Amino acid sequence: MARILVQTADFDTGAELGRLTAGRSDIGGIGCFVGTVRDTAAGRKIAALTLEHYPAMTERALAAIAAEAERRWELLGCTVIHRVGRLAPGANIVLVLAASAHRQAALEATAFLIDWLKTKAPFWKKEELADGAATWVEARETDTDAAARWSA
Amino acid sequence: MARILVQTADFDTGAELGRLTAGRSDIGGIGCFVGTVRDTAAGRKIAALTLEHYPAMTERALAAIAAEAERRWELLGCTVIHRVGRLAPGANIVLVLAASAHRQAALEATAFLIDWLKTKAPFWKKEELADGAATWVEARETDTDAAARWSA
Amino acid sequence: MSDALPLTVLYFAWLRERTGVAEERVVPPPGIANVAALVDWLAGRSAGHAAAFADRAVVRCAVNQEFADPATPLHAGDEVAFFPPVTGG
Amino acid sequence: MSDALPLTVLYFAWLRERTGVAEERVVPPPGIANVAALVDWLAGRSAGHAAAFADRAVVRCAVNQEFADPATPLHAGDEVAFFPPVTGG
Repeated sequence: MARILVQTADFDTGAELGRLTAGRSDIGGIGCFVGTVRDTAAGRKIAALTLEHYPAMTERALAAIAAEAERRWELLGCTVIHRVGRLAPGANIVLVLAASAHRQAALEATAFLIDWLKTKAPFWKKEELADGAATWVEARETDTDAAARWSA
Repeated sequence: MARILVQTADFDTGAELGRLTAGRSDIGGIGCFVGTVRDTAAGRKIAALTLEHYPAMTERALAAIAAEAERRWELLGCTVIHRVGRLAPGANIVLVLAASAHRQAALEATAFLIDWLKTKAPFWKKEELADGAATWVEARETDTDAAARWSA
Repeated sequence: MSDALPLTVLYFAWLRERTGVAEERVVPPPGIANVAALVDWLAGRSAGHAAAFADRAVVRCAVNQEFADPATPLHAGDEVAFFPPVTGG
Repeated sequence: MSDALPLTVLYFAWLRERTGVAEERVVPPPGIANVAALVDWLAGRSAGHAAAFADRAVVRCAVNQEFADPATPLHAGDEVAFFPPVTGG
């Protein structure tokens, strides 16, 4: 039921919201998160971010994460779009939408989806610094902690 | 700093997102909540919802709620738009956007803004049922509970 | 004993419907010094007012656009609003 | 002793860069029955492979597109992927 996309192209959040809610009047709230490329990381200027992924596994992992959200909350729709490739500062990286009859479910599912995606979907970020150096972003413990709070 | 609007007109979530992030590359995440009119309430079919408010107090109360969010989280922008007047099922009621360098702050601030708005901003909903009867919506204890968790 | 206070009183939602009034300017008699005393006095103005204030546990109040409680003191020129618990969002 | 297993091995992010290989088909010798044993054997294939697997605590694995651990058993034809902890979103 979830709409899952992995693409190099940008996404249009307004259009995705419209698609999720079109013709429906059973939805009470839609939670949304948009992740974007920041121009600094640990105080260093970022020229670009490159997102690599594991194509055969990615959509499957995202579908499993969305299915888990649909199991935990009564969702009326759910969208996950993740971009891959080289992205400039300010660009969109990821979109999560979760619609429900009730706002608490929509907001919690949105937070759950992005937390789990950050620790369970096979994407890797490489930062290009302004001076030309490039380094793979290291996983953050806070992301693991954020995902772990949903295990309880 | 927050953008606060109370209006009868619909809002355009995509355009508001664009306005919040235009020309910026210091944002890492934007949390968003859109509240919409459901066509049923307690099993009864709803023909329309009318939102009344206290004009002299409303924008002031919303600005105070946004200022509190900006005090609690490092936000890079914040938008609250609330519609008033008669709204049909499926229509937008409220939009909350919160942008931050970090996703956790953006998501928490979004949840905080809508929870506090539901208990501290002077809006009242009246439901028109399909049979013509009209009743004022009663405040829900779960909304008070949701707002109370931010007091800790 | 305090002086008489000219006040603007506003009613919203079902309090407006029960009183039949959206806004009224009143000058309560001397001694009406806080919100609780004002409510007692307003409730006697009409059957509609009495109905509006019949269950005071579900009536909320703002004085000069800030949430107030029964003990909030009143001053000449204050804008006092009565309404049910809010249900926006 | 188990038979030889023809496997497809994939490397992502800095594991791809260190091994210099995105994908390789390998037939490990008999006895390589799980992920841990495969890593031991792969680490001996080249200096780049040794560098990629130098710190196994930071290497994650998937078998047939599902997250796996060192004890996960392997079967002929499996697709085994090695990568660092994920950093998407």
